[in-house]
Amino acid sequence: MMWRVTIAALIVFACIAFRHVLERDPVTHILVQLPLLILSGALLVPPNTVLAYSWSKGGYALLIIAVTGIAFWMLPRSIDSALSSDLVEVAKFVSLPLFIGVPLKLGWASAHPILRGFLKAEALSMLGVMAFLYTHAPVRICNSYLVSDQERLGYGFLIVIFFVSLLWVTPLFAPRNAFRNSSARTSSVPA
Amino acid sequence: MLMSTPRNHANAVKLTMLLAGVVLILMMAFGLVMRAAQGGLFELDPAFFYRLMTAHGAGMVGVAALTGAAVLWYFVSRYVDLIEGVYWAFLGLFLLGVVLILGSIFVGGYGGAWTFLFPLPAISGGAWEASAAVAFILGYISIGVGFLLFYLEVGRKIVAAYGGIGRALAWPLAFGGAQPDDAPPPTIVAAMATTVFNTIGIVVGATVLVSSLVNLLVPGFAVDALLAKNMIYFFGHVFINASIYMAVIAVYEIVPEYTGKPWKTTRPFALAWTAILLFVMAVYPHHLLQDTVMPAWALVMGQIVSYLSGIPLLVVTAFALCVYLRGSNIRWDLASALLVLGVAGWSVGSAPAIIDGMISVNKLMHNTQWVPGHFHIYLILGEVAMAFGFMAWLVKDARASEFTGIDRLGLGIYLLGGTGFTLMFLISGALSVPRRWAVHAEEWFLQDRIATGFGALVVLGALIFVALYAKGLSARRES
Amino acid sequence: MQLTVLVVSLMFMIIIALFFISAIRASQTGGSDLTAKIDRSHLFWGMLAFGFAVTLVSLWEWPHRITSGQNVVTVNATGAQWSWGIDKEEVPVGQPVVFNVHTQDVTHGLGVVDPNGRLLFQAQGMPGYVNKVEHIFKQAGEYRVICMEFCGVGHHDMITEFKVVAN
Amino acid sequence: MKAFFASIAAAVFGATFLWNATDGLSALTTESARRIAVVRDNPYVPDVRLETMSGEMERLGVDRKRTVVAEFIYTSCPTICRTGGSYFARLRNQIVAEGLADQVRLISISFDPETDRRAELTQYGNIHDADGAIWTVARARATDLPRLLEAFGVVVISDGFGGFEHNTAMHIVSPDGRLRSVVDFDDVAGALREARKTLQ
Repeated sequence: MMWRVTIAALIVFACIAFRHVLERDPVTHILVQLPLLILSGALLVPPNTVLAYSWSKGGYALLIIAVTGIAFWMLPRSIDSALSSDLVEVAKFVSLPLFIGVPLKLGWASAHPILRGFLKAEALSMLGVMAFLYTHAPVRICNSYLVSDQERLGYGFLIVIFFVSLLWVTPLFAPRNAFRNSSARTSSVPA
Repeated sequence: MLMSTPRNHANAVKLTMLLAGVVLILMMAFGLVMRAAQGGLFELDPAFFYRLMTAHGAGMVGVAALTGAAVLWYFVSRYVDLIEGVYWAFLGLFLLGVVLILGSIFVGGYGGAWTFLFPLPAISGGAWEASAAVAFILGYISIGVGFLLFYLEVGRKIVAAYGGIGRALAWPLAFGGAQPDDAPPPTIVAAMATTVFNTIGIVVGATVLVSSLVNLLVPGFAVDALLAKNMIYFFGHVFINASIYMAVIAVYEIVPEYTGKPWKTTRPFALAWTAILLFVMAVYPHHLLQDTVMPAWALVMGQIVSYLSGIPLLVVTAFALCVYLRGSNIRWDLASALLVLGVAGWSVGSAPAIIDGMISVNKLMHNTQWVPGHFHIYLILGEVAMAFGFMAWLVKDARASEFTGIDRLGLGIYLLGGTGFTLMFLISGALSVPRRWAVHAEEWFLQDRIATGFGALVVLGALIFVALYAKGLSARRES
Repeated sequence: MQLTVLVVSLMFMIIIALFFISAIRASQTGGSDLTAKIDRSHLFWGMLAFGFAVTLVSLWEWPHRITSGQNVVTVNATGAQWSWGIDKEEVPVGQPVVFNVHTQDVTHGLGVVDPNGRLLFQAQGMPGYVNKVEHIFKQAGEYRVICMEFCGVGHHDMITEFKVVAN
Repeated sequence: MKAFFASIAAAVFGATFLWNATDGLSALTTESARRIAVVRDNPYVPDVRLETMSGEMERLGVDRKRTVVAEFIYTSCPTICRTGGSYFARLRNQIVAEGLADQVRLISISFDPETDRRAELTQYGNIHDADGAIWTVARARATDLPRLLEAFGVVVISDGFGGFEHNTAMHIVSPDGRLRSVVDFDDVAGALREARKTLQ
C-alpha cells in the first residue's frame, strides 16, 4: 500500500512541478498529464478491491461518476479554464485522481464483463470523436492553443486509439483462462 | 442432431421474429406506396415521400439486422451459454430506437434518408428541425448500443469457449494444418466473424453518430464531410452486410436437418470466412467512387475488393450449397425452399452489385435505380427470404402437412413478385432513372407501375408467410 | 453502355440462377447438376483470373483522369438546396469539358443527361471539396443537369439546362 | 435496489453537472460559452481611449451616439485578419447601402501596439478602403490591452513565428457601452442584424 501511495504522490507532484512544460503543448497536457493524474488516483486503490456496499454493486454508480468526470475534462472549455483560472487548475489536480481515478478503479473491479466491454468500445468511439473533431474542426477549439497544435492533438488521439485497441484486442486471440470448449455446450457431434 | 436451443432463448427469438414479420410487412407497404406514387398512380407530397423513404430505409436495414441477430442468437445458444437478459436488453434498446426513429420521422418530420449523410440532418432547408434529426440519431445510437451488448455477450462467450478469436475463426484449420474435425462448427465461425466486423462497424458508427450529434447541437462544431462520408458508409455497409452474414447461419443449421448431412467447417469454408471478415470492411470505398478527391488507391481497392467479395460467396457458399443439394433427397417445404432461395437470390444479386462497383460503370449506374435494384435482390430474395425460411422452420412442427398448397402459392407469388419488382429497378437503372426521386417523369411511369404490380405480389407473399407463422405460433401454444 | 451493362448483368444473373435450378433438380433425381461439371478450384482460379483481366482493362485508363491543356473548357457547377448553378450556358462539342462540382450546403450529385434522357456521367458535390469530372460531348443539343444524391425535399426538382454547341 | 438508486442519483448528478458545465449542451468551447454569456450579461466594455490611424483619440465605451462593431487584429497578420478585413468592408458597404452610416461605427482594434504604429494602421486601412468616416483602424495602449482583451474575451497567443493566433469575431457594442453580442468574423448578415437591434 505504502509504495503505491508514494508513487501516486510522486506522479501528482511531477504533474504539478512540470505543469508549465506539460501544459504548453496540448498533446502532453491532454494525453500525458491528464491520464497520469487519473492513474495516480487508480494507484490509491489496492488491486481487486471490491467495495462491499450494496449501493456500489455492479460498479454502476462509481463508473457513472468517473465517466462524468472524464466527459467534463474532454470539454475544450474545461481545458481552457484550467489554463486561465488557478481555481480550475487546482480542481483539475484534485478531481482527476479522486473523482475519476479512484471511482474508475473501484467501479471497474465490480463491473460485469459486458459492462467492461461496453465501456471499452465506447471509450474507443469517443476517442474517435475527439480525433475526428480535433483533426478536422474548421474553428479553433481551444483558445489557449494554436490550430496546428489542435491538429497534432487529433492525430495523438488516433495513435492512442491504435495502441489502446491493440492492448484490448490482442488478449482476445489467446484468452488466458479459457481452454477450448471449456464452457461450450457441445461440439458438433452427431447424436 | 445438435443439441436443441434452450427454451427461453427460443421463445425470445420467436417473439422477435413475429415483431420482425409485422415490421417487414409495414415497411414493404411503405415501399409499395412510394413505387405507386412514382408511377403517378396518386399524388404524394414529396416531403411525405421522403419521410416514408427514410422510414423504409432505416426500417428495412433495422429489421434485416434484427432478424439476422435473432438467427445468430438462436443457433449460437446451442453451443455456448448466453445470458438471456442481454437479449432482452438488446431487444428493448432496439425497440426504443425504433420509437425514437419513427417519432423523429412522423412527428418531427425528419426525412434525411437512413444514411444521415453529413450535413443533411443539420441542413434540411426548412423541412425539419435539428431536434428531429437529434431524435433520429439518438434512435440509431440506442440500436447501436443494443447491438454492442449483443455482440459483447456472443463474442466473449465464443472467445472463452473456443480459445480466442483465431480458433473460433478456424484459423488452425485454415492456416495451420489442423484437422476439420477439431474445427468449430460453421455457426461459430460465422458468428465470430460477424461479431468482429460488426463490433468494429458499430464503434466507427458511434464515432460518426456522436460527431453528427455534436454538430447538430453546436453547429459551429462542423465536421469534415469527406471523412464523415467515409465513416458513414463504412458503418452502413458493414451493418447491412452483417445482417445477411448472420442470417446465413440459418442455412448452415437448418438445411442439414432436411438432408441428414451435417454442414461441416472445411478449409475453404474457414478461409472464406476470414476473407469475408476482411473484405466486408475493406470494400466500402465502392460507395465513394464518384468522389474524385478520394485517394485513387482507395477507389481502386473499392473496385477490386468489390469483385473479390463475390468469390467467397459464389465459390464457397453458393457452390457448397449446390454440391450439397445434389442427390441429397432434401425434403422440400416452405422453410427449406425459402432458405435455398435466400442463398440463390443473394448470389444472383451479387452480379449487378459487383458491376456497379466498377468505377467506369459507377459513373453511369450509381444512384440510379440500378442500386436499389441490386440491394432489393439481396434483401427480398436473399436476407428476407432466409428470415421467412427461418420463421417457417420455427413453426413447422405445429403444422400438419409438409408443403401445402398455400405454402407453394405464397412462395410462388413471392418469388414472381420479387423477381419482377427487382428487374424493373434494374431496367429503370439502365434507362437512367435516378433513385430517391419523389416525382418521376411521365416516361418512367410504365416501369413504375409494372413494379408496383410486382411489389403488391411481394407484399401479398410476405403476408402469407407471416400469417402462416403467426398461425403456427398460436397452434403450438394451444398444443 | 447502360444497356450493355444490363445485358451483361442479366447474363451473369441467369448463369448463377441456372446453377441453383440445376442443383435443385438434381437434389431429387440424383443426377448431376452444373457444379458437378466444374472443379471448385478451377472456378476459384478462373474467377480470380477473370477479375484480374477485367480490373486491368477497366482501370488501364484511369476513369477519373482530367486532361489539361488549352482546349479544355472548365465549367463550375454549384449545387444548393435545391437548384444547380452553372457558370457556362454553352459548351463546345468534341472538346474536353471539365466540371468542377461544388456545393453550398449539403452533398449533391451532379448528373448530366443527354437530349435522349440518357445519363452520361455523374460526380458528387461535397461540402468543403471540389470533385472534378471530365467529359467530351459528342453531339450538340439541350442537355440537362439533375441531382443524383439525395439532398432533401427538393431533390427531384434540381433540374437545369445547358447547351452543347458545334464550333 | 440500492445500487440502482445510487446509479440513478449518480446519473442525475452527472447529467446536471455536465448540463451546467456546457450551458445546456450548447457551448463546448470557451468561444461559444463567451458568446452565450455576452448575450445574457451584456457586460460594459472598458472605457479606454484608442489611437486611430488619423491620430485622434477615440473613446470606446460610454457616451457614444453610435453602435460600435469592433474586431481585433494585428496588421502584420498574414491570414485571418485580412479575411476579416474583407468581411468588415462588406459590412461597411451594407451599412452605407441601408442608410445607417451615421449610426454604426466600425473599428478594427490592433492588439499589437508595438508593431502597429500610425503608418501601419493607415496602410491596413488603405488596403481595405477604410477611410475613417465609418470604419477606422486603431490601436489600444499597451497598458489598456489586458483588460480590453479580457472584457472582449479575446485570447491572443504567439504562434512562435513572430505572429499571433487569436479568436476572431465581430463584437457589437451598443451606444451605452455594453457588449451586446458576438458573431462569427464572416457573418456579415448576423452583424448587421445584431447592430440593428441595438438601434431600436
